[in-house]
Amino acid sequence: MVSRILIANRGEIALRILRACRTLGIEAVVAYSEADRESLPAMLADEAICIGPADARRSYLSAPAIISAALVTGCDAIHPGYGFLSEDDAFADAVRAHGLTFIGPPADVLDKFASKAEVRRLLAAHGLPTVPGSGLLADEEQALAEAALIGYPVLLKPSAGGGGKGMRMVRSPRELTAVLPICRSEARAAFGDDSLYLEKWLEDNRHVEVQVAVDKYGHGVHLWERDCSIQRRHQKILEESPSPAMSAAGRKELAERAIKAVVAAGYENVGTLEFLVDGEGNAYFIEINCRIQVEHPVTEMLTGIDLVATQIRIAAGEPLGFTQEDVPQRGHAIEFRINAEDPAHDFRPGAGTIERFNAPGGPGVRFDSHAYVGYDVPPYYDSLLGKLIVWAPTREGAIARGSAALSELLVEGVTTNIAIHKALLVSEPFLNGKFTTNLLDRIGSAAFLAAAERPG
Amino acid sequence: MVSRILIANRGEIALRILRACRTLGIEAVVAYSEADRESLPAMLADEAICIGPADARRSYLSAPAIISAALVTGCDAIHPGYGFLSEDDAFADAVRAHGLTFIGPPADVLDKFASKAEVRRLLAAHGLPTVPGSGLLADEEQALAEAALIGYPVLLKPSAGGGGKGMRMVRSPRELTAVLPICRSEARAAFGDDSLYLEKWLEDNRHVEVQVAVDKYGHGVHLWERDCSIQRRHQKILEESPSPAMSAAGRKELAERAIKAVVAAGYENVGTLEFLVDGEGNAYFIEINCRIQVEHPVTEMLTGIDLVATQIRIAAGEPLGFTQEDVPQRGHAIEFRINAEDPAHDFRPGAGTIERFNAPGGPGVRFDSHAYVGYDVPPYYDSLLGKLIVWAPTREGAIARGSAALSELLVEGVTTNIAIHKALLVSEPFLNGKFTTNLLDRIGSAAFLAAAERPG
Amino acid sequence: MPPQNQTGDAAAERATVRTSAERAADHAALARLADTLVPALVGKLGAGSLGEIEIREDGWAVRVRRFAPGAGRRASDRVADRPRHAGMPGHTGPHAPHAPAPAPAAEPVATPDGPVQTAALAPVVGVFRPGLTVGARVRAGDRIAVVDLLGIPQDVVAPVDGTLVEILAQAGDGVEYGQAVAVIEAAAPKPAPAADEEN
Amino acid sequence: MPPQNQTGDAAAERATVRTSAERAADHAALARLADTLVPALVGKLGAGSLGEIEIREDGWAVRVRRFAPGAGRRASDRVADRPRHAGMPGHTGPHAPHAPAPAPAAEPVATPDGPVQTAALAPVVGVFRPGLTVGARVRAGDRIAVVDLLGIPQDVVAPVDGTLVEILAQAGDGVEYGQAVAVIEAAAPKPAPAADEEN
Repeated sequence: MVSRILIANRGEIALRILRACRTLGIEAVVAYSEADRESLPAMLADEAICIGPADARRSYLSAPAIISAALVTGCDAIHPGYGFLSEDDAFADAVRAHGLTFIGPPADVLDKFASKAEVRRLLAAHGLPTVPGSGLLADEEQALAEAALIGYPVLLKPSAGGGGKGMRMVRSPRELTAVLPICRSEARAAFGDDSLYLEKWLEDNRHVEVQVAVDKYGHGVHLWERDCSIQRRHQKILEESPSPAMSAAGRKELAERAIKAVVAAGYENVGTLEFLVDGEGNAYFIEINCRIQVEHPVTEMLTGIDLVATQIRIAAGEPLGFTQEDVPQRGHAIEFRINAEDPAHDFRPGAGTIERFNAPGGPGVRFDSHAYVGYDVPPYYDSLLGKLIVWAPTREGAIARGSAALSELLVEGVTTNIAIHKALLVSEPFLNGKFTTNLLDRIGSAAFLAAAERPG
Repeated sequence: MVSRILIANRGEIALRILRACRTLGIEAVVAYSEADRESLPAMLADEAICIGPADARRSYLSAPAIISAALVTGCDAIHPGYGFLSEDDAFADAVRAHGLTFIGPPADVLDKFASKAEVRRLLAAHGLPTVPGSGLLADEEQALAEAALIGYPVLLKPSAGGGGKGMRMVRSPRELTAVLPICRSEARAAFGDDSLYLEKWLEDNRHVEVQVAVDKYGHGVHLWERDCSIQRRHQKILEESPSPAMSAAGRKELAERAIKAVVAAGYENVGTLEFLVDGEGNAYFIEINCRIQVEHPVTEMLTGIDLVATQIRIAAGEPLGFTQEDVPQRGHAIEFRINAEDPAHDFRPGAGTIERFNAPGGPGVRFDSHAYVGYDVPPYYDSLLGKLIVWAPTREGAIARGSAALSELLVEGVTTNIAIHKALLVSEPFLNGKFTTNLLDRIGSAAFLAAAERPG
Repeated sequence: MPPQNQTGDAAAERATVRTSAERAADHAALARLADTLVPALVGKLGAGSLGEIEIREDGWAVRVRRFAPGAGRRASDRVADRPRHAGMPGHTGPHAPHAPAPAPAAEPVATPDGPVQTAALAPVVGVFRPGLTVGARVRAGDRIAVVDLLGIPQDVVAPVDGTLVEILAQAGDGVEYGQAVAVIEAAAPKPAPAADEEN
Repeated sequence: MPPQNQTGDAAAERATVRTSAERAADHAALARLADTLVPALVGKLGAGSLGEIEIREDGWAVRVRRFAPGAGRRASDRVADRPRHAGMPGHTGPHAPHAPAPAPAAEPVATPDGPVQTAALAPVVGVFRPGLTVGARVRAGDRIAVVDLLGIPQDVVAPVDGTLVEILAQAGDGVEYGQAVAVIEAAAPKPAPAADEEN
């Protein structure tokens, strides 16, 4: 039973979790840093408690502060959101040790799915195709041998990383020898773990992911796929479903293989399997995210299923309560991440006070944001200010709605990336659905914006 | 072909029409009165034009000003929204005479469906059950005879009225003789038409309406029903679908009879057939609304169909483009009308500047509003400030979401009726779905609010 | 597109995104504006029914207005690209009067060192047709021009006695209700503007 | 539930929903507040990092704060119903410092006619356990009490030399990070508060 949840996160996801709690009749306490005292989730929550200073290491990343806050406010569960401690098995274990429910996979599941290299091997053994790659690299000699086997160029990746951080493309044995010690020490510094592995470099690919939900009793469903190929420097900025790159048969097969493999491998709770899809439509598993994702609303719009409520119910020990047949993939949904950053100046993050603000609305439009007039966007955290999600029966309809909604969305006081979304919606590659993850980086965001502004 | 529409309305419906235009790639010009210069639709439109002073008779109700504004701004169509000139056949005819498209039923259809008494007879002839009642009353003698036939109490109604205005319940022949001349002169003053008719008085009833859409080629579909029984003095304040009062078979039969009758009677464009449903589940047709309705989003949430876009496409001569099989009734939706009025003081309308404002969001939540921080709510027009619409797979889920969303909705600077909605969502009759149109008026809104605030 | 207005004093602070050389001087000037003038403006805005105030100092303009999102085009933008008459009420003027007025009302504006000028406003939305020419002497109530409302001419009348000094719309222009279409200059500087002439 | 704060000077005007007798006097007082004091406050709010300022005059309190919707309960509300120490920083105090601080920092507050008082703040979120009692003399850095963080005591230290005059939390209370839990009064009025003692 979960009756009172500490939300150990901030921004739009804290608000999203608060909404799920309200819908389920669960009380919600928001844990906030000093910088987030006047944040919308802190103000709307049933209760709010300051857990530390702006520095995340002493607030949102401090396991003792968060657990102490949960105990002090009488909570029986902790929701970590995404980022911060959301996939930290030691934290999940400490939460459990204090008699609290961790909303997410149990510590042992997190541990099992923590190493990217290990998970690739595990899920490959359960039938998922993976990018040709190595196990963990013991030394330079093994690295050179594995790379020769895979064929250059290869991608050198930290096993504990995420979000594209610390990855490096390597073109030759000489380069591999040179970067290996550098990457290792960078990985140690960034993730506290210097394990590295190799993957084949796929030049032109798409990023497609499959959403899954598995209850404690081994009953799992997939919730179809999301296409997250619109990225800037490995950061997703627009996600959609269905993927314009996959056939109906292809997506069904991929989703079914994915859920079968993770259930067999012992996964639990909500999660996402990420795949690279090459030009021929072949999908290769790359990693699993053991948490709710930023782009989860895309799936919610298509299926009508509340993923955060599902997360909570699973963690509380409830059975899933629905079957694969209850998960439709209806129409088309697109999410636009609205970031406080300046596309005209290399996307430098923005902070400041929101002077004017108008949220879009109308049919098929959802806007999840913690922004309000007068809100001081603090400079300490990520730049996500809100998410615009649109739905329509067809992709063309969703694009038209997205365009209409973006024209209503006004944010003044901080610069945002709204212009890049508007540019995307009139760009040929996006409109015809033929693009890969390097679309924005290849053309350059500035050139992209300029092209969109040209008349005609 | 329609490529540029003059929106001859204000507030949330002007914004709603603007959104439909944007989605369809149609330019939108907003016609506004001096009091609405700083309104959101006027500011977001492709172009905005002042048509007259605050007094609606010289702006939103002035056919010459509106048609002139359309011509001056190069529009090829006019959307009248709801209220004002939306069902005025003379206006529709003048619009057509100036070479413009009227977004709604053509003038001859409006004319045919204008008289309530006539429409009852027309649709009864096409198979719709109606409340026992009379034709137009020629004189007192006929009125007394008809009333005796129907049985007292009877409802004396103006044929040209709407929104419950000018209706009077009559208990005896003596009372009928007394009020007949009064009602006649009131109707003449209010509607410019003194035709009256009688209906049987149904003590305890529900208000259920069926949404229809019929193209120019006689292809029509119903879009299921809405239950609008939560009213205060004949004004709807909360609408939902499906109706908790009807069985699956009952609603299907009613909707099918409704669409069959209006197609046969020659209706065209989007419209709504209103029914009274008695305690035994019998539905009686009372009137048809030949326009888009305030509560249309309830239907949009359940079906995924954009009703305003459908209206425009039909008026432009397009075929409907979908069949009855494409109209699902998925889950449950509830709309809460957010009015600038004070439930604690007999719902007196409020005007003033919006000082703080926070719109709800998250899954299954739609908020259509023209409000923003700094907006001056003018005192001249109706009090509708916005509409909160929530969706969930079940009625219980929709109630939980509505409750969560209402807790996020903040409006300061003008008083609103948010409290009455919160009270409804914890009231026994609403929760168990057993209520009739007099729920609020019988208990009294003040008592209702007080009951909700009591602990436990 | 005109620059978006910002609200309150924070706007003044945030406006300092300039190159290094100008920054110090600008910052000092802005700080002074923020400390002294902006609060006064904010006070004025709150007290009255004004929507917007602008002040200029040291090459900086600070505009304070009540929040109003969006930047849609106004119909009156259509009336050519010629500059609008300085200080002319009408489209960018105060909010709507709190009681419906029988006709759009103009307010006289005193130019810094000149005579009083008053705008003649379009009585309806329609098509402008000029009548009198610049230089004509008029009495209050005289027809200066007409606006065709679906072919029926509606008089644009002189709001005051004086001389027609400028016509702001051209033949065939679409004009909106209350739009300033001509300017009347009072015949001679009056000792004090009579209140009953202002409306 | 405390009354909602309103933003800017409009709040002062709108507050005048009172009975007829009081209205005239109130209105004059409020008008003066709106004309003079409120703009100054608004200016201060815009210039610095403060979130809220309150002034009192003629029986009216006007509070100006940056917009902040909602009215969720704060954890520090849990610390009994006893009145919070007047003018005490901590929960309703300034925004987060612009660089992460090693520990929550208190600012001394001069009471109208008395000595300087400074709050001792909870260094972590946890359970309060008192140590010294009221009346104890302390030096800056002395442990006054502890906050248990998952059973590990964290020192609440005296921010300045002086006397422990009040303890604001009770044994077993949950306290949040930066919450004022005790008050130290400087031993004797100092000629000028030394800046390096404030942190």
